[in-house]
Amino acid sequence: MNRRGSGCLKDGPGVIGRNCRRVDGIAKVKGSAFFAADRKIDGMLLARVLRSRVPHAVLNKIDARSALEVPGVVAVYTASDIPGENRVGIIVKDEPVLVDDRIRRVGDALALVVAESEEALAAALPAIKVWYEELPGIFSPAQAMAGGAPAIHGQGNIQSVTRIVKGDADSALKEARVVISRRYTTQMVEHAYLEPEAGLAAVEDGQVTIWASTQNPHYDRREVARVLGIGQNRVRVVQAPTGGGFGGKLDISVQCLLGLAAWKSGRPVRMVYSREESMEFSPKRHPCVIDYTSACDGDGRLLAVKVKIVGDTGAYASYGPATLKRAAVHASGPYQVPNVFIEAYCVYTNNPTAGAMRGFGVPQVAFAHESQMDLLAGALGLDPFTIRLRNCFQPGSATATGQRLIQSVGIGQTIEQARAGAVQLGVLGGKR
Amino acid sequence: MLQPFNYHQPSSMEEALSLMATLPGPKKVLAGGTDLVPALRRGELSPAHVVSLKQLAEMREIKIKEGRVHIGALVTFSQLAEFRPFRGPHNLLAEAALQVGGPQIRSQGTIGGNIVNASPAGDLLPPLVALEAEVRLCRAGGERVLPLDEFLKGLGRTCIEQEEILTEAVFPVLPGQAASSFVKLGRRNSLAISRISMAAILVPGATGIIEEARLALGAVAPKPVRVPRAEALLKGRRPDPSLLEEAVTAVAETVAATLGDRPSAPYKKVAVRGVAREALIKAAPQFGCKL
Amino acid sequence: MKKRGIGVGCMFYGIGNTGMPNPAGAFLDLTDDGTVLVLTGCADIGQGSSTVLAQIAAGELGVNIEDVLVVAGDTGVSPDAGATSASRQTYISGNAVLLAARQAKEVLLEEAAGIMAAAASDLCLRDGHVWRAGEKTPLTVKEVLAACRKKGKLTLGSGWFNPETTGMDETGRGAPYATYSYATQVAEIEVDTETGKVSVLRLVAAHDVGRAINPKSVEGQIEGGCLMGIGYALLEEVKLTEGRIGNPRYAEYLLPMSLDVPEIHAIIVEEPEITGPFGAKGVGEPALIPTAAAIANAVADALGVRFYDLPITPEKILAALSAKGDGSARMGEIT
Amino acid sequence: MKPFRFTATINGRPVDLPVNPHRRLLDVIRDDLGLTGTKEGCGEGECGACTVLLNGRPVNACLVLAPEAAGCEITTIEGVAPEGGLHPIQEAFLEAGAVQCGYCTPGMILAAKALLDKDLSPTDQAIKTAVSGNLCRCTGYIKIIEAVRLAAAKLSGEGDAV
Repeated sequence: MNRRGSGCLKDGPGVIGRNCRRVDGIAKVKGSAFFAADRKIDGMLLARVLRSRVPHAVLNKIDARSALEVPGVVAVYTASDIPGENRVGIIVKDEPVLVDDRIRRVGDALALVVAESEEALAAALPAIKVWYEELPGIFSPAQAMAGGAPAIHGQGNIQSVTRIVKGDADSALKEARVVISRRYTTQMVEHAYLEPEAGLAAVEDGQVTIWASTQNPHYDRREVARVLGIGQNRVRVVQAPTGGGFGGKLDISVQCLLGLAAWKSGRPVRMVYSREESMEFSPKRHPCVIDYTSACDGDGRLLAVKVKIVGDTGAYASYGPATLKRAAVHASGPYQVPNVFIEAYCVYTNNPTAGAMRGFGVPQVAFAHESQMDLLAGALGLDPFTIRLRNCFQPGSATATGQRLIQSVGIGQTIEQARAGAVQLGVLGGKR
Repeated sequence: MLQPFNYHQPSSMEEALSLMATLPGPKKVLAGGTDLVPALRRGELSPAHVVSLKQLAEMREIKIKEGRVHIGALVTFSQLAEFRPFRGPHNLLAEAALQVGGPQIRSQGTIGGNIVNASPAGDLLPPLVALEAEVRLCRAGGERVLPLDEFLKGLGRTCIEQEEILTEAVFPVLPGQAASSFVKLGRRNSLAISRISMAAILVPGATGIIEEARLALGAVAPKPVRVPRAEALLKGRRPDPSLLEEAVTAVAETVAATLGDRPSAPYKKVAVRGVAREALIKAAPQFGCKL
Repeated sequence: MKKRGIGVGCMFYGIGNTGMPNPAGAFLDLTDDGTVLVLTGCADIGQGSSTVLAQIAAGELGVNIEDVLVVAGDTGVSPDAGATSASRQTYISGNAVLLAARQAKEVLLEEAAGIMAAAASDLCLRDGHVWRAGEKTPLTVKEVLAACRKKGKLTLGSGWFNPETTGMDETGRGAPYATYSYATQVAEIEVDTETGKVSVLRLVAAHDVGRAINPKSVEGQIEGGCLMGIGYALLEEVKLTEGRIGNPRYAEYLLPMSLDVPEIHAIIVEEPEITGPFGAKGVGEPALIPTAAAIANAVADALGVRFYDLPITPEKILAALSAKGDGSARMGEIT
Repeated sequence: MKPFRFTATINGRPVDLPVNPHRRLLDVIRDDLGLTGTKEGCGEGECGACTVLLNGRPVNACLVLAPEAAGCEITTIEGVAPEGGLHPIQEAFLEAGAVQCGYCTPGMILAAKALLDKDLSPTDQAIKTAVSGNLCRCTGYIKIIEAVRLAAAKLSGEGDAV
């Protein structure tokens, strides 16, 4: 059953639309909010991950014997210690918790060290011996998509393709007054939330509890349960106050490793990333190459867009397929376009994983479609506001996917109000 | 977590110098710690001994005597920025100090640290080079005074010896009518590493001509450089927009020669014009006015 | 020389996951004393969802926000609310909480209707009292709760909401989102043509959020998004060499800071969404999306040179300016 | 390596404990004293999340070796509020909506306090400068700047006029 919430605009007096103070505000201004790294349990161990320094390799062997001799080291876990499934991922289960066959990126987790102190961890990590056979790496989607490129995950390197076809874009281009084609490229970006990833796990009465900095505790629960091979009811994930996420804490970071360590050692275990670890190994915003062709008539009305988007999702899919799909859906912007041909490719490489980041593929395509709108306006001598107002969605418009927009279509309002605001502030003078 | 080391907190200069002379193995002097502590954390340095200067209060002072300014090596950037006598001719030092890091770094970081680190982008170095500063280096039983320019060897290297401590920077007081400025170009407006910086000192003569000009640039060479061609060009002339253009061009040409073909050269060759222009106008507003 | 430019950026953004079910659930306990406990899986990562959900529960039940406690993101006690992503929590978890509140309220109103010999549909709750046809009655919520308990009735609610979407077929046809947010931002920038440095002076950001449950919180999202967008446009870039990140530190990966902040004028546009809780949609991601586009257009306006790759660094600007005039600055071609 | 005797005044209370000299003030505050309101964001002085006041001046506790802070008066976020209440700066942060994820908040409040302890009518530029060593990825700083302005007004007794 799909239940709908009603508008209920007559209710909610007072409190709706009011600037209530944050319910978690007092603890945060007093410094008493307990983030995951602030949490301690008696007898707690600390954990740190040994990570790959090479981007692509076959993993042959890990020997942790010398590390285990370091005073204070309690255990070193590798893939063979995982009781359940050793693959996680929100869309595709393609990422190992601890590498068991192949290293696909710098930073892949190879072993987990659990110890009594930071000092012991620091001494143990370099003592672990790893044998691997390096493979040639693939560092760009173009390289990955080329014929004969080695497959990073068994099948081809194109993880997913989204196509949106509406009308006949090619024919419409021939009819157009202005046609503009450009290539746009966007960079890889880091979320840079202030709080590095952190968590703490403890096992009690057959249930593992994990306090973690996360954007999705229920997803974490599913993955931890699968990795440990236990029922979801025996995994409790508590979202600790989370110091920002912006999409970067949607994927698994410390959760499964901590679950494993607490489950196997029987002791509480805490792990906190350093800033460098956070920045090197968390997922990123997809760098994209966007080939964009737009066409309009003499009045600046959009007739067609053709867009090809290629996103580098790195070694693992993470939210990549969804990001590129969303980029495709939004590629023609908030405009009515009768003829559309959009293709979005999500491509594996041996680069760091790109996943979800605030905007999810849309900041990339917005840079392209908005540049295109200005180019079209420039070609016709139109004001940038005018061309946008002329094309923007209205109630009744259809999107590129053919979805009919019925109500709450505020794009025109935002254009008008942004312009009015800019005029009022003197940003826009009389000359426009 | 930092790697362990032996920590010493001498209570007098003599004790400090004697520790420096006698402690075996690699040792580092700790002043403000804003560069040393991160280097220890990253494992880039692993000294056996750290000698803290914390208790050497005399090194926290700024003194003006006999026509010379003495700045103790432990004087912090905040102290420099707030030191009232630097509001006048010497304000380039205060301006440079205010451009270092953010408030936290400025409360902690010291002039001595900035000098000994000898980063090509060290913010205080161009002003000190323009001020023709000298540094005093002490060791058990002796000391030497070197011109800063000679002390700096470029790219983080200096001629300080293992057993020496830099105790102060000294420079002659500028004439009362002098004006100075410091301009820094960074990628953002705080906690930024200087991409190009320039310190300018202009001493006007009685008739409004420039009697003396001293310009020093940071981050365009392994260490700060003076720009003798532009300085000579300014000398004896009246600041106006056309002289500004000549000077800016002279600075840019000097920089182009210094930079060679390093990757940042194409950018810096052009961008230095903007920095030089702003620094000169700040030091003498007449450069900017159509007279 | 400093050159000013103005640029516009527009965007739309589908709220929730793309073309797939993405429900959220919530439990609600209207306790004996009239205070409210909300259990939700929705992770508040700083965006303020717990506050907004408390406001929604309070709004539906006619109590003060101080009387609502939201327990969020604990799988031991709260139902799945899906990810805090896709700008979905106000709309989706907001609806789940609203429905849970409504379910608890229905028990209460039914009891009140019996006491007052009125139709439950004529009644609502406000300020701790039962109201009838817009008029406050002396009957308090607490009295009704006591009456409920006396009969062994609990006032609990559970709610879940899944936005109405359809999957996309192989040509991309479908209705992948139940609703969309919209925005337009105008950027005013200044470029120093000698240093290539771009300063963003002012941003006007008009966002259609359906309804702002907490306007200050919406502004906070918009302002933060704008600054992240400035970083995206001008400053931020993860540098890679053969798969290795070269700048994994705040010292090397630069974010905008307080002295880099322009004036930001957030304008909240309310085009209520009938399926949204009290008309609300979402704003988290939209806040960032048009900023880089607007800045890129403003740079092009200032210089007459357009940049096709982000970030627009001082190096790129000076290189482009020195190349200008040799045909690198193309205008739109007219066929 | 021998432990150093760390004596200082933290939030008005004397502390005296042995500390290994390679530990940072941040480690002592968080681990030994359990004052976890001071956050670690980067460990190298680039984010300001670990800001504390050392003799009234803001410093990054991650850059101070513990023995360097011995003998000093240290204020952490836990020492800002009066017993059972909030400091006007904390009030202002709540009122202005300057708190989102909250991880930068303690450091921001202390950076603001360092300013307002000296200057109760700061210009906007002075406010921006005072927090220019503190990263915030959530708010865009606008509401933080507003909060400091508001706090200044509250502290100078004009709270209601703003």
